[in-house]
Amino acid sequence: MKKLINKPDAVVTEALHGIAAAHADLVNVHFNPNIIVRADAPVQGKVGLVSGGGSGHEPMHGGFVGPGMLDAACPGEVFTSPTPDQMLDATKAVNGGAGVLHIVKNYTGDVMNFEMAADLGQSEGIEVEAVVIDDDVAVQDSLYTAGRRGVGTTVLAEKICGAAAEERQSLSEVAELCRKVNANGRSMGMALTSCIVPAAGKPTFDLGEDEIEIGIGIHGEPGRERVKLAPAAEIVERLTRPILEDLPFEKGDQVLAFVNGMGGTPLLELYVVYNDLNRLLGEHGITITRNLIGPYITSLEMAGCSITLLKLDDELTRLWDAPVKTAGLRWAA
Amino acid sequence: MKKLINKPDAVVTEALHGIAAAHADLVNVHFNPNIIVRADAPVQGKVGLVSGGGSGHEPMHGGFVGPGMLDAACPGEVFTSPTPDQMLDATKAVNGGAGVLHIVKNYTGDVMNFEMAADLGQSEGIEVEAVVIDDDVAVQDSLYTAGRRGVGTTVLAEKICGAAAEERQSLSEVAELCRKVNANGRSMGMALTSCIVPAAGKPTFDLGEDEIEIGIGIHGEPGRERVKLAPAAEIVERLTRPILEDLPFEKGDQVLAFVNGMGGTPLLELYVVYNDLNRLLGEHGITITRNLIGPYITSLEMAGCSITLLKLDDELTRLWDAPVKTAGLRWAA
Amino acid sequence: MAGVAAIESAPEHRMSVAYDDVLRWIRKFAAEVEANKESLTQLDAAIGDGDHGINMQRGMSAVVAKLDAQAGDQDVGALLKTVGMTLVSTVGGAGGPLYGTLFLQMGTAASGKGELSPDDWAGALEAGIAGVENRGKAEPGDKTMIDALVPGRDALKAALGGGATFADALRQSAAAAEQGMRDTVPLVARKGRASYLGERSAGHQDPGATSSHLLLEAAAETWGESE
Amino acid sequence: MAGVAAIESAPEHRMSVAYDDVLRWIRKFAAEVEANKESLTQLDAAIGDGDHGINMQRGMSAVVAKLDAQAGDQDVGALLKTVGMTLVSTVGGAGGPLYGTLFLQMGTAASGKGELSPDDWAGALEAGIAGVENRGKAEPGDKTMIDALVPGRDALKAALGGGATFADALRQSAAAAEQGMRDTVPLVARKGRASYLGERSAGHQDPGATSSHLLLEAAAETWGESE
Ligand SMILES: Nc1ncnc2c1ncn2[C@@H]1O[C@H](COP(=O)(O)OP(=O)(O)O)[C@@H](O)[C@H]1O
Ligand SMILES: Nc1ncnc2c1ncn2[C@@H]1O[C@H](COP(=O)(O)OP(=O)(O)O)[C@@H](O)[C@H]1O
Ligand SMILES: [Mg+2]
Ligand SMILES: [Mg+2]
Ligand SMILES: [Mg+2]
Ligand SMILES: [Mg+2]
Repeated sequence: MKKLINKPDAVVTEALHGIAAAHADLVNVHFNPNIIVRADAPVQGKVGLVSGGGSGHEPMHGGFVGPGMLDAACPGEVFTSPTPDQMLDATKAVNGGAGVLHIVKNYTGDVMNFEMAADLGQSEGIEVEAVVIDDDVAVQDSLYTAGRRGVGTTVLAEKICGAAAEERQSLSEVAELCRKVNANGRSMGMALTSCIVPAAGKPTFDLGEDEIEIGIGIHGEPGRERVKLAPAAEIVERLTRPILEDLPFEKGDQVLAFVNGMGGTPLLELYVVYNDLNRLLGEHGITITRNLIGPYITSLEMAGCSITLLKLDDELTRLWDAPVKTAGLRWAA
Repeated sequence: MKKLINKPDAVVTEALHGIAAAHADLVNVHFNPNIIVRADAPVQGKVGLVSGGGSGHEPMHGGFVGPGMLDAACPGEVFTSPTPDQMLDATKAVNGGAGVLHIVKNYTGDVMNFEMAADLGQSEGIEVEAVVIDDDVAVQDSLYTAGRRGVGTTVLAEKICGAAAEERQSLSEVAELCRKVNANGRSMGMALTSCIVPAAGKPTFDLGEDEIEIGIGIHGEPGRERVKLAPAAEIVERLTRPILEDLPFEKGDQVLAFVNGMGGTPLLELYVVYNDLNRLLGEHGITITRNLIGPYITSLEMAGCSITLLKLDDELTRLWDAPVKTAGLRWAA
Repeated sequence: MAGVAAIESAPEHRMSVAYDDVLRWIRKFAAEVEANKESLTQLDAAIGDGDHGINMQRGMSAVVAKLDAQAGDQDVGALLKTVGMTLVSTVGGAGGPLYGTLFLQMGTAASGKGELSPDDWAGALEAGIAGVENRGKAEPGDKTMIDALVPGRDALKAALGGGATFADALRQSAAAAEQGMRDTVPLVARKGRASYLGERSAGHQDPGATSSHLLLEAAAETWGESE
Repeated sequence: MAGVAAIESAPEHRMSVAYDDVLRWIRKFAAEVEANKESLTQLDAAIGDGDHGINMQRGMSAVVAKLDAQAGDQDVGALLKTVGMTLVSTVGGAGGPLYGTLFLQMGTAASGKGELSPDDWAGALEAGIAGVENRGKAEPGDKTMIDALVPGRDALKAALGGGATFADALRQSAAAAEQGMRDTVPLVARKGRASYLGERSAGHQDPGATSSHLLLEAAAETWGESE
């Protein structure tokens, strides 16, 4: 294992110290339990947005704390859901009297820990709602599974709901909006190489020199199928077709196209992917009106990408365009 | 070779089509010769800023074209300097009557091609100045070498000079500023793994499972020494000490610290590095007053990082803070 | 790691477990988790995200550190709750809330008790498992820790009901958990991260069932040893 | 790839090279670059950035495409300038301006000529090399293409001055370039990307010197063949 770290089990703590030192203008980092909180939290009268999950997906979620996006993030150990005490502390820290929304990625661990935290928060008199993001079409959605994983749409939901909260929309409105984003977003990812969890010290999975994994999860969970390496255009097709069919996306739709790097893939290649995606959607009569290209929801050093499409309307577009000021996403009006 | 590409020799062109489709609000992409030009170029009365170099370092330089930074970028083939006709076209496209500054990284190829382009530009009546960035302390600076390579300081120079040009500083002022940034910036990089040039199809160099290369170049050029994998804190020390001694940076200095990812290193690790750097500089009485952390001048999928320190004064700080709106760097006042 | 020098009471047939016995069981489980960290993680890498061993080890070493630091008040229920709280706040993932709930509910069932009779133990285990079922909504056959715990519980109760000694009952409980653990191999996961794999989850042993077997086996080894 | 079916003039001692001969030399060089693309790239990977073969191949295949597309006007100077311009705008890196300048300056020296005498060839080569020296500021011993070109030029002039046939002079020129190329192995680079390596550049053959040897060898093989 080759990594720029000191001790495998100190990675998260040391990175949090780095974040604290680097972004003191945007966030405060609390330790034990670990949370990253917007510097001016709690913002009175604003719904507080809390998300969190295992570390190793940076900039998500800690890099999305700041005006226009999250109020707090709870970083777990690498690829491991954070614990209820973190979420409870975050909830208390960002409660400005308008309630707190938990944006939860659909993994059993995340869901259960956030449930425990919500119970604890409620019992301390804070109004808490939770929305679970489950946008990964690689996974069968069925009563007989834990349902779909939460992936790329999470980033978009955090941005869009952050803007709505900034507009002082109510907790139920922001939660409803979050469900709407989730309902209109679909994703699928693929890996060229495995990631290496520092504490494990070796690749989570093995892929042959000419194999790729289609439908990979952001923790290196195996995907739909393992196939031979193929040209980017073919891979884009394999990822996009299930996404289009699932919602379904239709001719005339306007979408936000999010081409996400898994961590180890050069930006140059993501633009090649974007080019193929743009052409493919054009063939289907779907127009990309907004885009996001880069490593935003990563899986450590995994090489690969994911594609997320979000069907836009005027409301979602307006909220996407609204100003945001975080370490990971930043723009003005 | 596992890459998200279609054909190795079409990578740059396809990525440029992707950039054109994604960032039409910011840039226009011209093909044959390939240039990326600010959408509203030429800006009348403003010094035009042109940079360029081999592709594979994204977001540099194409991702830095836009208000507050570059007016045009010339993307060469992967890791290969662009050609004078690209630079000439770019120079003409951004000439708003106040002259054009070429920001050139110190590589023999880049320098010679930009020289030829400057001659051609002058002969077409455009006032052209060139500043060569050579900030890489890994390389001996001597009359008997091609001098130091241009690396991380390039990004900072493009941002800072872009702000000065936006303020309508004159060509000689912007050029002088660029030399000042270069004079006050020092960098050094390291690699954990090699990059793979698509057209070559295999790693540029081999590193053992427990080896790292200290002083690596951004094209995978071998560095100062090959050593055993070490903890991040030790690597930071090895990169930072030569930087500090070279300028030298001194107790009481305020610096911009730029921890750059080479392309394949997770952001989580860059924050671990930043934490170690912040502590080390603190021990030397040097204060980080601005920072930049992430993959900005990359080397395809190489894992590793580089550290750049830029000694700041009020002028540089003000220009760094000035608004910028590009695909790769973006903030408001 | 067996830890505390507990004076062995060593009855021919053990009729109860005292506070210190429970402590030794917890420490034994921590040692087993430590020893099996790698293999639990490997099992999880095959059908999950490769952290179950790491997570459980982080949690149980925090538990041991906590127990080392605080003097117990001889209340088995309080002890088990402390274990549960510590797991909840250190493990994370699915394992944290599930094992945390298991111990918390066992603690509630054992509240105020200075020692546990065989029936107390069976009752605590039953309460703990009910908590896990309630939290995770898994049923037997879903390829989860439930598949080791439920047979372990049932065998314990059946053995005690049939007049077995406590030590025997514990061994039968551990053996049933082991069988349940092995029986997860062919199952298709329907809960947790492994369920994302669908049919591809078959052919692998569930990591949570494996750690749950270690838990019941630790009880059998710690409390059944002296017969 | 030897290309165009030029009618072989085949004199016992060739006294000049015609336009078509120059064309054949260019095509031969292109073919050699193609055949040696891998090895040139490997040499560059050792002390540079691993693209010299790729760059030269891209450039020379553009040259061939250009020459295929446009009918020549029998002006050797114009032909060489076209080659130079094409290289400048397709190769990039250090190789582009250097090889571009080499051909541009050769073209200027041969301007308006329909064929080249041996002395014309020597003069053109001399002018081209002067252009390379002027552009790159390298001196012999700096471990660059200059280290193949200069001995090649000197041997050519010495042979012609000593009364050798053109074919012999070309062969001696190529042999000297080859020796110069080999002699770059122990050198420490002082120009170009390899100079960043300092002492670590010693022990490797310079890629540019290697492609320059191919260039002069292509001349010897193309023009010396028919004796
Ligand atoms: N809903 C559930 N009910 C009971 N046990 C579950 C459930 N989901 C997962 N598990 C158990 O948790 C184990 C995985 O734990 P762990 O790896 O620590 O968490 P994570 O899946 O979050 O990484 C599985 O092997 C399974 O036994
Ligand atoms: N200043 C120079 N003068 C002459 N030749 C040079 C000079 N710098 C580099 N070269 C030659 O260029 C070769 C490298 O060319 P190439 O790999 O195409 O360019 P780059 O170094 O830009 O990748 C070297 O092997 C060397 O022979
Ligand atoms: Mg996990
Ligand atoms: Mg090059
Ligand atoms: Mg797991
Ligand atoms: Mg090269």
